[in-house]
Amino acid sequence: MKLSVLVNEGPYTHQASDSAYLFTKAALEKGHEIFRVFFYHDGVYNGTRLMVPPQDDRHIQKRWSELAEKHKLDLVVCIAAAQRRGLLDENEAKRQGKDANNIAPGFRISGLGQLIEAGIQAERLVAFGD
Amino acid sequence: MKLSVLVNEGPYTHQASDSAYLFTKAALEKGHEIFRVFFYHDGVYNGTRLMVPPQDDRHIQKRWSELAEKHKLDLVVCIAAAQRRGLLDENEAKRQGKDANNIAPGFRISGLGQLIEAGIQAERLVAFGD
Amino acid sequence: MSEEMQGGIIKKFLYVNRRAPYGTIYALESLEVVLISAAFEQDVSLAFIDDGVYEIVKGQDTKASEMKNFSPTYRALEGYDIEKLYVEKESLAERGLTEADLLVPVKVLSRGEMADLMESNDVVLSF
Amino acid sequence: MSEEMQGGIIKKFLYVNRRAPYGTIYALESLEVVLISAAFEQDVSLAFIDDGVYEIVKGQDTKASEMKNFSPTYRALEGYDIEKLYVEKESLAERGLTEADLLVPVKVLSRGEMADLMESNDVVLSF
Amino acid sequence: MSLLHTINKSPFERNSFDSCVAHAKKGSSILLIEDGVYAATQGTAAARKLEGIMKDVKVYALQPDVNTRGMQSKMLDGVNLVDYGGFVDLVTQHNAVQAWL
Amino acid sequence: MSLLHTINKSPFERNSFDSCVAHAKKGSSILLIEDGVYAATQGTAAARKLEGIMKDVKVYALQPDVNTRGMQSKMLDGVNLVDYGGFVDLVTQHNAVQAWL
Repeated sequence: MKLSVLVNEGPYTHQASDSAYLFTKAALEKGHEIFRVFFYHDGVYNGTRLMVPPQDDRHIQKRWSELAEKHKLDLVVCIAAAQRRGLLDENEAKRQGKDANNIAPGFRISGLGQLIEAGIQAERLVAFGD
Repeated sequence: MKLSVLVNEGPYTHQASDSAYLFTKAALEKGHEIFRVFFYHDGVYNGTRLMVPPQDDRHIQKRWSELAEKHKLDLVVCIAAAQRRGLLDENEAKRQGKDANNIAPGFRISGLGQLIEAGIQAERLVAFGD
Repeated sequence: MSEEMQGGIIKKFLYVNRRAPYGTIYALESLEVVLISAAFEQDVSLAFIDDGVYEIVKGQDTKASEMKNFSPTYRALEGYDIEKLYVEKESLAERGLTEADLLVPVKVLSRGEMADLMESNDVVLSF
Repeated sequence: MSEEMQGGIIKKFLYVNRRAPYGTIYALESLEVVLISAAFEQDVSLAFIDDGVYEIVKGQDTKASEMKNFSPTYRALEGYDIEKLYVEKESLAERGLTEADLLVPVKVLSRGEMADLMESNDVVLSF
Repeated sequence: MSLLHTINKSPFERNSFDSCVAHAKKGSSILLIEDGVYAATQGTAAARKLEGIMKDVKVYALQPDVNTRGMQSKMLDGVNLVDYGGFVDLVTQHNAVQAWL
Repeated sequence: MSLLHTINKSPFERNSFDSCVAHAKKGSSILLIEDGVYAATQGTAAARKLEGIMKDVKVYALQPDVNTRGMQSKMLDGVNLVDYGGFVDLVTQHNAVQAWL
């Protein structure tokens, strides 16, 4: 079946991101297709490559990036939510006159329409949040 | 009176950061001393210079930075909470082998001891969070 | 962003609003999703239950909190052809509110009717 | 980080733990603050009320959730001279728990005694 | 139509459990995840509410989250434990998922 | 010793209001901020609880947060409205602040 996943909270602070990751991984292992993982609200923070968690803890960004690479996942960060919170890619940084960007490999920034599309095109949309 | 303020949530997502800012400003206007503002948990995200809120909304990071400059405020971001969440200054970025940093002017990164010190040295510690 | 781009699929989207505005950003950012889904020409309904009913209370004035007053946007929904707004009777009553306190026309449903509504949609999003 | 650096001031710090572990990070990061305040030789007490009592329940096993199991740290508090752990009786009872379910020795207080404790500290932090 | 309701918050801390139970219709299912699993632990008011609806609504709890919280031996009879694969199956077996965030 | 309790959550959504009220001692004060101000609105169960403790505990609400939520005309009698300056004064007038986060 074709599924989409919505992640509404950032890494570590809420378990939502962990739950979404483990759900996505399990769905892929069962042979389902993940149409898209959409990151909204504080969920955008999952996509920063600047995080440095303690050595004995999971690395939430890397885990998503690796899963995306392995399964050609579409990880989309909402642009409006990302701008407000300081998550930028190279283009956005340039456009906004910022001297740095922080997006991680495997994530892309796009509009909220991508969430609606995820709801339309997938047979189920599963949300994780606070 | 000497006061300290603790901010436990990030900008925009929770009102905590707004409440802390308006409280701090009112305390300064009343002639009180702010010993320190400490940013913990998702509060560290207040200190990213990469945020670009909509034009018709408040700019939470700039507001803090300007208040800090005007009143020589000590805005301290917890290092452990910041690393986990991807908030780095130039030194930390270098030390962690990261190619970018995102801390805003007026904020500094330091240890949790600075929170305890804020509790010891100030006559009141006021916390804002989720 | 027309329906043709989505292969002509029109789904029933239900947005369940359960949180007070301002204390958290969910109500504001949820409204942004609602507006976008209208642009996709989907069949959109909004349900206000629990603290979500506070989102559409009249007289919100954010001057002193310096926050963005997004409540006028609910009035603008009609212009986007979003006209199915449902409010739960029990949620209003528990909060000492009546329909007269609300800033937009809504249809008031009982809890049982609200439960029926939730079952009759393709995509249910709660923020 | 000795007490001399703080001008010899010793304050009574109370950490009020009201949240379940894992669903949010507050319990874990709060524990980091507790450990640091011991290094500052402050007078530290921990109160567990409401869902905070779940933080010190035995048998936490995070293998399948891949999260970090930080519950053993509560057992290590004694080594930092943090020995004043208070648990509210009513909070345990509502959750179907007893003292035997807990992984550290605690003093069980009634709600009234817990209220007294809250009033007798210089700095109260709740995460 | 049948809905899968997910609840991820403690029934003591938030009202999402009570609100979900009040809206879950006969034939729908409830999956407790994260801090939501506490609702299905013995000796709580939430567990009594679950017992009251179990004839109409199937109740599941996510085993990894139960174990993480040390609640393995406390689970209410009649609550079905699933792993993440079981979570995925529940999603595909119901017509839509409503997360009580 | 007198404590200033702050509550920032809706009494319908979370248990922080109920827990605070159950722990607030005679002579202490409660300041409602953010979504906490809904607790002091007329016709709610929370307002009835506040009325029950008002002889022992002073109750305040932050006016900017009341106005933000459009609750100006709904406030319970006996609740003292303060602005941010008043919030600061309450902090200095009590021996410590306990935020019910």
